[in-house]
Amino acid sequence: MNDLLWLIPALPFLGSIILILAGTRLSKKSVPLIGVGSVGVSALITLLIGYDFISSDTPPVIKQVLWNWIDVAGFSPSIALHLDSLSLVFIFVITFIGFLIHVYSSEFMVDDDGYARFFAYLNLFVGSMLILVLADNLLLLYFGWEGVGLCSYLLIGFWYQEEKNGYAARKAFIMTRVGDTAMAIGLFMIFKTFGTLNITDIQLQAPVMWEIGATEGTIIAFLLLGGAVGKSAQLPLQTWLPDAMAGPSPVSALIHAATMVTAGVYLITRMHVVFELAPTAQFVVGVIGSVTLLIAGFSALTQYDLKRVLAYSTISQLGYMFLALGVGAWSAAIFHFMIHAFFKALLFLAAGAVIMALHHEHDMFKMGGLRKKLPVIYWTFLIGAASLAALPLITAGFFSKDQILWLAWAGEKGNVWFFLVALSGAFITAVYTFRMVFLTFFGEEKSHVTHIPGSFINIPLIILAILSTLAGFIELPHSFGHFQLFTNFLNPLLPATTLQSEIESTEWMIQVSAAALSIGGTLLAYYLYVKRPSLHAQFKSAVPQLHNFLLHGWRFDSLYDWVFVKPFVYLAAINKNDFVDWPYNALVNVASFIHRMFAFTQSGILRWYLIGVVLGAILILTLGLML
Amino acid sequence: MILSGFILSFMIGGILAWMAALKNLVLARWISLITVCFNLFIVIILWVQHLQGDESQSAWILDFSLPWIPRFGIGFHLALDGLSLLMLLLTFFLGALSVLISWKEIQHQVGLYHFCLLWVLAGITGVFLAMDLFLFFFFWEVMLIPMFFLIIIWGHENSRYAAFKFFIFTQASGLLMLVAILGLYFVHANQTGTFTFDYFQLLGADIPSGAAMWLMLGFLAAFIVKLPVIPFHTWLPDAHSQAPTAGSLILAGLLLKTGAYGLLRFIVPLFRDQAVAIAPWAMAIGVFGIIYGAILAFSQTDLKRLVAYTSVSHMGFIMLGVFSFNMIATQGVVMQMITHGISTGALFILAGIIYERIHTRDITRMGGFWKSMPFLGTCGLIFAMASLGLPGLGNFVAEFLVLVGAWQATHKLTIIATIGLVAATIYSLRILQKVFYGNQSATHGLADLSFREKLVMIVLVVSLIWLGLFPQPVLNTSRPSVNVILETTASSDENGTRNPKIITIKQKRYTHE
Amino acid sequence: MTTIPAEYGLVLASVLFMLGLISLLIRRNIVFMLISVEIMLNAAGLAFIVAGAKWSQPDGQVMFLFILTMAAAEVSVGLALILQIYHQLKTLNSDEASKMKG
Amino acid sequence: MLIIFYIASAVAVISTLLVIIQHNLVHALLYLVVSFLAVAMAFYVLGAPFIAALEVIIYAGAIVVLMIFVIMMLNLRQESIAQEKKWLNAQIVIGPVILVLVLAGELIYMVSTEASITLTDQVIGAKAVGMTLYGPYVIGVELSGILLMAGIVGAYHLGRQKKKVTHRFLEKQEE
Repeated sequence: MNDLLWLIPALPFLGSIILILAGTRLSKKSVPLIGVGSVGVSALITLLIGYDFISSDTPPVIKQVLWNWIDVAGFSPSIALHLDSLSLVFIFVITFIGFLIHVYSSEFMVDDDGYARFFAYLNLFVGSMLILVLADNLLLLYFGWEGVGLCSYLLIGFWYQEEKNGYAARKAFIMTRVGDTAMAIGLFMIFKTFGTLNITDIQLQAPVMWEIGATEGTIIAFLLLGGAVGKSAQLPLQTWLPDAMAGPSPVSALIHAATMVTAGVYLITRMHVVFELAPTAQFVVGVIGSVTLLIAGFSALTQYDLKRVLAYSTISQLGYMFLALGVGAWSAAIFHFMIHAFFKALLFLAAGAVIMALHHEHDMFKMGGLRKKLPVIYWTFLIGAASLAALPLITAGFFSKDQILWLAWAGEKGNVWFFLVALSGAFITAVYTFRMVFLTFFGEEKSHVTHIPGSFINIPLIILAILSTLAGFIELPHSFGHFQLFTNFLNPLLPATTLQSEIESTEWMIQVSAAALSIGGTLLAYYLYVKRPSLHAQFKSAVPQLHNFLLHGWRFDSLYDWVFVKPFVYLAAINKNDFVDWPYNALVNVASFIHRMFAFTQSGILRWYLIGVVLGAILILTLGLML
Repeated sequence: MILSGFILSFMIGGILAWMAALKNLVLARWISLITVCFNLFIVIILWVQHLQGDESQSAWILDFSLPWIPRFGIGFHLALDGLSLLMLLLTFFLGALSVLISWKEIQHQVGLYHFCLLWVLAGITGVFLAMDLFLFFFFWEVMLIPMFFLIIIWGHENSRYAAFKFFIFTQASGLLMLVAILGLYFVHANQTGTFTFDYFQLLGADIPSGAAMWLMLGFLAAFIVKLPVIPFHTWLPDAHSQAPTAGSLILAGLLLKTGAYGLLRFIVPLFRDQAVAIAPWAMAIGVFGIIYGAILAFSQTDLKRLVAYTSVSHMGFIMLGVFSFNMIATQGVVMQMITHGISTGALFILAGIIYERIHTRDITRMGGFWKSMPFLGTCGLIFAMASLGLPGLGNFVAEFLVLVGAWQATHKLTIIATIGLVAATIYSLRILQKVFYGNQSATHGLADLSFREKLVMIVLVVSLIWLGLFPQPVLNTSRPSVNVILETTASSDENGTRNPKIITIKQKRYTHE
Repeated sequence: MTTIPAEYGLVLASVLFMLGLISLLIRRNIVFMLISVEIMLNAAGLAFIVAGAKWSQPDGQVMFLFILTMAAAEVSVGLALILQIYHQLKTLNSDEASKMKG
Repeated sequence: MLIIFYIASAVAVISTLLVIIQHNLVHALLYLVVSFLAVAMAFYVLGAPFIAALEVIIYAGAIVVLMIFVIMMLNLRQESIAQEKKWLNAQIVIGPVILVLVLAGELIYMVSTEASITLTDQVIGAKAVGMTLYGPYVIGVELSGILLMAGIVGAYHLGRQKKKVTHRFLEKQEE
């Protein structure tokens, strides 16, 4: 069974190749058959392998070397897959949610001209993402890493006829590429240090070669962090994600919520040995996470566009994951990743359905009252939103977020600031989440529903809604059942977080305060947007600068525009004709000037030449006489 | 015998094609296509045989030597090693493509065109095979003159300017190389008493270091102008943008590679100490070229000019890699020569195909071509991705190897070079954005690709992906040659000269079972 | 006093040559210019004869013969050219025949 | 002898001067004949009777006759003389004359500063010339032959009266 591992990424690739080559010739029925089928079979194999994996006594590590990629003077990364518990969680999420989103897309995109193209890209993405998480060495990981970047680019710019989609896609690719460059340099350093890029070898060698806080290790950790920050849209490379919403909604769900953006989390978790040896870098991970969490949360409060709210919310939730990584709560981060994948995919898909139903209306303030018209979507969206807002006990989001809050407070590397930021983040999350719900589904109807989603849209939503609720119960806190299936599953690979001493007794207090804040946030949203709808407009007009500041994501775009884009474009524009050519042109001009001078003497008039001859003769004779 | 056969067959094929064109244009095209394909076939057989052969054999696969002008010690000496073999593969491969893509594009003076094309290929083949410096210089000039005519006769609106600029730059630098070759010849004769231009004998020459520096600069001049390296690159955008499609393909794909080949074949083995001495400067201008070329590429509006500047940028990696003096970087350089030839050639073909349809190279007048030409769009996407170094495509392997190797030699420059990857992303995506995204501009009668064009595109795409996923055969082929090239550098290490930084990667494999 | 000083002969040759040169410079008519060239050639020939007489050798005369040959060939080609120019330009003005200007 | 040389010299200089100031081509040619004859006289005095004969036959005879033929073919009219008068004015003459006088001054200065040598009155006859010509200078004779051949062919080619003589600088190429 384990020999089939290679099929998991291979099948989506195969599907993609078939769709690219034969896309235009296939019928509308066979396209989803290939596109959805390939990912479906992958998901099935994942389940089978996962079953084997869980049912074996000692968790195996499956390695599969496919072929030798490059072998030069000791630099010998292979195309090899490596499956352990961490990868298993990821491939499960990728294939399973991927499959659901493919099913959803088969209806959602059916009227689009680029139906086959869409599935080709989506399959390519799933394949690359699987390579990323299954990679045995960092170079192959980098392969998948760039591959998903490419697919993200292609899918954001999927509707290529709108020029701004292309720009958004380009922005996403370039910004993530900035991070990737840092990561590539990290790879060079790692190779120089260890002589290999094999992840397992690095994990074994790193503690031997470095002591805690070694400079080299810290630099490498920072460089890897650079890559992670780019991919996961964290400060300072977060601005591409809101613009990435230009892509179709399933893309936002799959790539920009559930899977690709969590690649950074995966990378840091994968290389956690390095980060543990570099406490400074790890602390910075936490700081980045917490700052991003707040910034994105505030921005989400002011957005009009339904999908942009979700985008900022994604950034914010990724901030939570980074915070967890920063305090060494590895499994908590992965747990939150999984739950987040469920509910955020759900929210995006539901939002996509809403937007489709309202004929591409994105503005929440033009929606309203959809509760009755779209009941399935309303209920699933509500469940997702509850999970995002972490309403206590009934939602999965509560359990995953609670774990992070607790470890930010109680973990050895946690501190009160991290905790306070996370806690206030939870409040903001609740406010913007239910602002979204109330604006969209409550109040009076403002837009006409043109399209009622069918069962291919509804079924994935319902499955995800169930998962968003029930998945939380596999991991229950100490004070509440103490049932840690997930952590134990990951435990041999990811060490448990050591807690500060004598602090366990306070856990219930944290849970209560978190629960209170999320409920409080919900109520505040209810008050502002249902009870007194005029109030928020008053806020807006009271501090318009602040509102705009937040609306534009803290003006990071303008900042980058001024600092990087404008100088670059200016530099390029003034040098369009290449300064280096000037000296050569000057040389040419001198030569042609001399040419013109001599050409002038060649007047074509015979007597001129004769005068020249005579003058020359005089000159020579005079010289002869003088000398 | 086979080796001279390659060159002769091109020369004879060229003349035949010229004569055939007097009667029948199609026949001329077929003659040149068959000539190139036949040679390609032979060299592929050679390669397959070599790959199956014994690993431990000498680096030299074939050797062919005839006296030519014995009183001056000039011989007709051709030899093939792994590096030359790869270069020949690339030459014949791109040669076949260049015949194919000019099938429809060239409609006047077809015979002369194919004559020039095949003679350029003959010259390039000769450059990659010649092991006699005089012969090398001879072929260096042979490839120059037909190229000049290719640009000036079949070029675009400003072709005279471009052709003369190309000719003057390369010719002037070539003459410096001639001076250096003669200098080397006499220095060697002074010491040993034998007058010879033979590469293998000159390799052993013990040149006084003062003279060696000047001689090396002479060689270097020719190679870095051809490569080209900032600030000698300005002929390239003009020549590339004005040449016909096949001309651009050969310029970018092959002529630039002769410069890189020269660096590897002559500069490093012949003048090892001097090369080591100038390495920091050489790497610095290489890296500067990476960034500078990328910025310029970004600002261009002429599609072919844009691609030309990307060449400048990519060739910086070659400078960086060659002067890092280690196995990884040098192997990366070999890969870069091949993959850059294919990917940039592909972009030029793309530009040519678009030009055939809308008669402009101005990207501000393009847009939205994905709709009417989805096949071209997909190919363009892959080529642009190759150009920005996406893993899974050949260029990534090349650039990554160069950078990993260069990291062993210099940290700062490697970091800057890596930032060049971001710049590469910016310009590559700009191509896609301007050409394929957006609303379709105007109502051009844009047909998607014909079968012939599709064939060319598919071959290019497949070879790029193949190089990206299975680069090992190529690396294995070049390994013995690179070893030979680097051994001479390593030997200088023992003499106590400056450390050329040969890296032996310690293989510390911990078994974790 | 029957012999002639050599410099007298040379001075005569110089004067004739200079007269030819003046004519060449001041005349615009191509036929006149051709005549001037003949005068100058003749003067040069005279110088050769003087030199030959000075050394009592026939070589000077041989040189004159060559000059003569050359002058004959030159005048025939030159006259043919003049004919052509007159046909093309309908004038003998050498200034008009300035199409070769750079 | 010296007297004869002086007279011949004077005639040569004066007639040449007259050649260059004539407006009428035919008159100029007549003075040219006089000049050549005078120079032939000088040759004779200088001991080169064979060359004197050749001067009379070829210069004064053949070449001048050739010119006259050409002038006939040109079919010049009266107004060409007026044209010549207009062209030949003092303004134009003065510059070249000054230049040439400088040159002449230098030349004559050089000639006259040499130590004076009187020539022998030995006559070098046709035989000696012929012996030398076909002895050491035979290759020159061959080359002269080729030159004359080229001259004839060239003159024939150039002199042909075509409907329109095409020259890429003078006229547009006609197919």
